[in-house]
Amino acid sequence: MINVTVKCFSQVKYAFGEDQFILELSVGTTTLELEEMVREKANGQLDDISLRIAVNQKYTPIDIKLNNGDEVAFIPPVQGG
Amino acid sequence: MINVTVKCFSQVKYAFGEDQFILELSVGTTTLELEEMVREKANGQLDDISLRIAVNQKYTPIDIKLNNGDEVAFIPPVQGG
Amino acid sequence: MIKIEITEGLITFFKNDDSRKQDGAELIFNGRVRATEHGDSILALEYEQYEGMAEVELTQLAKNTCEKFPINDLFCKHRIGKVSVGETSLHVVIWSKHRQEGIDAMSWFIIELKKRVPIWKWAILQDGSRIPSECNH
Amino acid sequence: MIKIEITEGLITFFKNDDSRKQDGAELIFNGRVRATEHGDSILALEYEQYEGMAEVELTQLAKNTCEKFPINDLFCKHRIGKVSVGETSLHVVIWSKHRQEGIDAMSWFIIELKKRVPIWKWAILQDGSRIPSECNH
Repeated sequence: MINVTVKCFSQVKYAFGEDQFILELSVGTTTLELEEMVREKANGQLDDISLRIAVNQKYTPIDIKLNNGDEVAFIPPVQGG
Repeated sequence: MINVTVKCFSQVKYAFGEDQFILELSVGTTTLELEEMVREKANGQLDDISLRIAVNQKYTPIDIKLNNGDEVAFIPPVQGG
Repeated sequence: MIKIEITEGLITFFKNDDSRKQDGAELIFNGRVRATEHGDSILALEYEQYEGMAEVELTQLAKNTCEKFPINDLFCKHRIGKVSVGETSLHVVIWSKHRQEGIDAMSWFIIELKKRVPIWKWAILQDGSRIPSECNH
Repeated sequence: MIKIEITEGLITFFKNDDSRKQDGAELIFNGRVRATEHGDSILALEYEQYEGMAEVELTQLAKNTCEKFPINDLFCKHRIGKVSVGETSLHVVIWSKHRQEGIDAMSWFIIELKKRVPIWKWAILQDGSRIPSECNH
């Protein structure tokens, strides 16, 4: 098993009510698989929200396998400015 | 006869070496006729310079008759900014 | 040259500089908080950042902008935390030889910032409640 | 609102204003004197105006800009007389609800200013001589 930290911002934080949480995942779990889990865990609250994935603080546009200790963020539309 | 004041700026001032001069003109002289006189008076120094005409501080794109006391400027390309 | 700062509290604007010899154009943009967000009256916005990544992305974007446009300097401060109505959340200064390249660079930089820099807005409503703003333009 | 000033001596910039409720975008342009004019090294520029007409035309242009673009305020100071290298000859501030309209208005305002406001530049060269600048862009 591996542990990953999921960082929560904006609507993701609002849905879960926390800044981050740690998940224990099977070895070989990918970013898209994790996204599915996270969306499920949100009970529909993230259904209409597009999320980009950042692994270890870098946008990761393709589906990749996660490693133990990775920091993953599901990034809702950004709103700087 | 009428008197008009010709105001000189930029290359026009440079050509004549003065800020303004007064000309005595026949009644009915037009702006374009005055421009010809002014260009002649400049002895070729204004030949390559496009000039817009302002009468009494307003751009005057069409040929009009001048009146006694008018202030006329032949405006070389402006360079504000 | 690039200067990037993500900062809490009132933004201090970059100082006036009359010493430059070849920069004919200084363009400054201040993005300010409006009293209305999606039709709702608000007291303030609260900006949230992905700490670390926001600064990295903003710095990378500033570099991209300097490569893409013939500008000499791009300085940027982005405020996070609570920003009251009227106050500046984003302060950008671009120095360039000529005007148009600075305008183009400013326009592109801010459009891209709003696409890729992980910063978000929470609206603080009249009743004091705090919700993620859905505004994204 | 419009504020127009044609002024001698160093330009005092318009003050910071955090009191606005609906202006999300403040755009500031400072046009500055470069050390090179048409390939010649210069010490300074000297701006000449058609006194009276320059201010009327600049005011009219500011009004036109506020009619043409959905902006709230346009403030402009243009310096005349001798302006040393690095110093600001033109200072424009545009306040608008959103960013893009301010950028478009700024761009148009300055393009038009350079077409119709009767102000000219004399270059002061290294040897102290003073000639009309032929630059017109």
